[in-house]
Amino acid sequence: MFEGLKRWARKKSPWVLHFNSGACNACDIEILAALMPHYDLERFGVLLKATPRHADVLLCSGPATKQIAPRLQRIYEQMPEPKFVVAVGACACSGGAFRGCYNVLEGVDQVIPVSAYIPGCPIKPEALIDGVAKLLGKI
Amino acid sequence: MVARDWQADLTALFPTGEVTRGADGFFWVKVDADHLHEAVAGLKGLGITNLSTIIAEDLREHYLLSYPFLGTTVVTLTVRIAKDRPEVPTLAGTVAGAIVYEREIRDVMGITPVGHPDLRRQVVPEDWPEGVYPLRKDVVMPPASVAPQGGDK
Amino acid sequence: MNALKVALYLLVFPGFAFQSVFSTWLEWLDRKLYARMQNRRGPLYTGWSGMMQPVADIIKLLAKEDITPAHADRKAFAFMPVLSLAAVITAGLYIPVWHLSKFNSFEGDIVVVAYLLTIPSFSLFLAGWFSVSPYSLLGGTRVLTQLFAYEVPFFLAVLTPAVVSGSWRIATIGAYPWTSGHWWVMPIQIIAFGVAILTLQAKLERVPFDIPEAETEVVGGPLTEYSGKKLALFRLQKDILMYVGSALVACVFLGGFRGGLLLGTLQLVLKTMFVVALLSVVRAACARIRIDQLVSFSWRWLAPASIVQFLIVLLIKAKGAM
Amino acid sequence: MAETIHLPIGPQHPFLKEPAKFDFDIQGEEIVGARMNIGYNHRGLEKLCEERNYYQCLYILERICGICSHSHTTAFCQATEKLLGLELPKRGLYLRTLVCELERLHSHLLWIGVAAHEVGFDSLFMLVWRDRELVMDALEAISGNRVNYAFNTIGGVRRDLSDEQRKKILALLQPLIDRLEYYTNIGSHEPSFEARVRGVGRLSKQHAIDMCTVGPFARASGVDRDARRDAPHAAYPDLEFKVITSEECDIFGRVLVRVLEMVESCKMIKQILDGLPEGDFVAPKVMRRVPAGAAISYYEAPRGEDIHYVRGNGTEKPERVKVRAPTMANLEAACESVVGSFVADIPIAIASIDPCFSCTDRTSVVLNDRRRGRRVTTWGELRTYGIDWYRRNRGIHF
Repeated sequence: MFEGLKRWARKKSPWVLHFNSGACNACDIEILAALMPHYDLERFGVLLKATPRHADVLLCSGPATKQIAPRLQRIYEQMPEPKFVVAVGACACSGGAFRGCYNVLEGVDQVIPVSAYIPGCPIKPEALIDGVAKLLGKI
Repeated sequence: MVARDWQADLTALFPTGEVTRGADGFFWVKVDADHLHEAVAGLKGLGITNLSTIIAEDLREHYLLSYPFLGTTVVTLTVRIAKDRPEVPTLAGTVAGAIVYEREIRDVMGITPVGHPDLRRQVVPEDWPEGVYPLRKDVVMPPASVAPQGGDK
Repeated sequence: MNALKVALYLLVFPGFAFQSVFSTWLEWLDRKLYARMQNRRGPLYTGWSGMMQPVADIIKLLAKEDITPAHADRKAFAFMPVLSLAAVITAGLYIPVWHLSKFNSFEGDIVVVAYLLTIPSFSLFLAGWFSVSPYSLLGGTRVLTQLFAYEVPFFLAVLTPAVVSGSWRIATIGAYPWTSGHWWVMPIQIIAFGVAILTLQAKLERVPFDIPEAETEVVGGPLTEYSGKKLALFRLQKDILMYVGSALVACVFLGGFRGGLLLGTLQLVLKTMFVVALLSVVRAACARIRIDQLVSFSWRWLAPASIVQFLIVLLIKAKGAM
Repeated sequence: MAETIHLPIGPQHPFLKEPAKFDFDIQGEEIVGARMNIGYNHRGLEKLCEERNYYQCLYILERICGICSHSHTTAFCQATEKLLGLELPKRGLYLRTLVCELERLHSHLLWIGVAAHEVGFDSLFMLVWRDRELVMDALEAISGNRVNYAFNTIGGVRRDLSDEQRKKILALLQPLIDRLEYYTNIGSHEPSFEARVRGVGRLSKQHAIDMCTVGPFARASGVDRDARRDAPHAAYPDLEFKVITSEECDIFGRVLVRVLEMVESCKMIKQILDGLPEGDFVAPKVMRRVPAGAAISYYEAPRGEDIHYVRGNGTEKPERVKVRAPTMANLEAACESVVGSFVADIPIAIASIDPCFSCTDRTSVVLNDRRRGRRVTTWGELRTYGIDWYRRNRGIHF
């Protein structure tokens, strides 16, 4: 019963931290747009948090440049367990259009473990909502 | 806005330089590196003060720097830089906005702006190796990918 | 029997259980109103109309890993949330709703409550201090600076009704318009009420006075390094602080919660909701101000305003009208 | 004198939606020094372009920045078209300009929202973004995508505009103008907002000229310059518009300039839609090989002049592509304008230039520098590290 309660709470209150790991901004503004009145992710209890210590879900946009990779790792380490990472956008999933650039890694999953991938260049807010909902369904 | 005969003005300003007018109405002026300062001062006299950027190119035989200025038209000063002496006098004293761009050309093309007040790294990180200028054609890049080996996910 | 009553009082109503439940519900109300004012829906799918959202947040935080930064003072770091939570819950016990005895309602309890309500600010400052991270430190010092700015107007504003009623007992102050028959004392204290709402907002560190936790400036302020259970305690503390503060303001300015257990509780709920709704409006309608602007605002406007209110009240009193 | 504290901000910080690093020296709450360090977002795009053909470059350049994606492709197409000596059909130019102006609307709305968020005015943030969705809908109707429109092509645009779409966009303009009026009101009359933006981040006119600042940032300091007028491109010579300037020289001025520019944009969109010429929307024949030569093209992006320089060498691939994003020109000046104000002003002051680091950072490249031991840890290593760390610090054994 206790476990059930925990799972319910986790499902209902995903606090997200948004981290741009070298993206072109497009996904970032779409993430923000998803939190805005038109889509309003707060309906699902999603809150955007400023510090990794408070967050449950790390939304990574961008292919992870080499400079950002160590930071990304640190941010990930700072998050308390249980934590989930969502790769937002084609370049976070696989490198996307930047695949082959010499200072770009091919996707966030080269650096930290990823729980969900949301492809799209850029993602639509609807896709983000769908992705987060699917992730929560798995918890 | 009164249309102005820029061609005449520029030809008067640069009697020795080569003034060409592109099909788009933009002007290109070839300038000597040594006379760059005077040229910029002259443009200032015409009311063209806004340096937009500095474009550094590696044309294999020599480097080429282009200084586009935006006034009510676009005037681009081009300067050839010899490969064996990648140096150019700084514009920092005349145009404060040049500081950023000069740092950039130093970082990416290795052309030193002589007399520049602040040559910290700008577009490349502070721990960048000396002597590697990424936009030179003959640059030898360290291995292209450092993709970490698989690992369990 | 008496021991049972005390236990009930401490643990159930208006003690810990009631405070936690009601204050999380108030947080929901606040979030919902805030969202509606921004043309959003707010929490929607957790419980009926998202009502269980704050509860889910707190349970989730309780179930999360608890990280103490390597540089932080471990004991102090863990003690701060407990201290601040204990302080606000204790303060909440003095809200006069049910079973008033000499232990929870006495001459001077308003001062005790006002004093207890400053402890969370101090513990926040210390929490920031002991976290040893630049953002926490900056946030912590801002908490303290802010405290000096709003505390005096808050005291003055809350003590105005005390002067009106000539008592330092919250229950008596709240009941004054009923017992004396002077209904008009409530509207004439409107300035003090306004000052109290604004300073309460500052106490709660909400927009426009959320300077210590301004996430665009200092990340999470003093709470930057807190996670898991400790963060949950701080969150609960903030909710209860909102409840206690609003209930105090509602009690002294809006005529108390008289009328027995049922009617009293109903009044408590409605009046506190009203105050919280006012707080949400303020939050939705303002931009965050700077710390220097807050200090000058509160000393140039709030403090004089509450003094003017004081003078008005004293003048009326001197005329012998009440 | 208070002790000087060094406050690094970034690369991950809530006020920066993108990674960049600023170092501030602060005394108490006052800032006494500022330095910037960009480069966390390089992807080495200029070098990458040299290995692609012109059409592939379009896709890369569109992804320099997600907010002004159309600006970069426009500037690049213009430069290439100059090299090719192409004459564009009028309808194509008009449609290109239409998207340009819609993009300016969405970018400025976005900025106002972000600026409101930086000063903690979340209600305005939310409302502005709600209205921004109107513009996004229009863009989606035209191009099929919300952000990267892929609308430009060398020689024109890729899609035509139906009459139905035209009416839809026209219908949306009036409510938008009404809302803008409302925001102008809020911006200039809401006391707590005004207190945060008036007199903050001052940049004098002379300084703005010396530092070669561009865009709304410069225009808010009274510099009367707009590439749309001074370096005519696209359909702008046919349109009537005012160049908005303000003598306020502070963040308030920048808000004002942007709001009024949006009103101008709305007017321009109306002109474009009313006077949309008939005909082709793309030049019928475009050579794939671009002759040798160099061309420079100016485009007034929402944030300022966006400059693309293209050198062709007679093949399908460009010899050199150089991008100067407007943020580059403004950052240094913005850094200087912060000195003397308070820590609380940093976000709004930096944000007031509408920084876009992904634009700015595209030139430089970062190599894996083994000398300094900077490396990427694999997940496996990380896991080992994590297990080890817990064992050492918490006494937990897995």
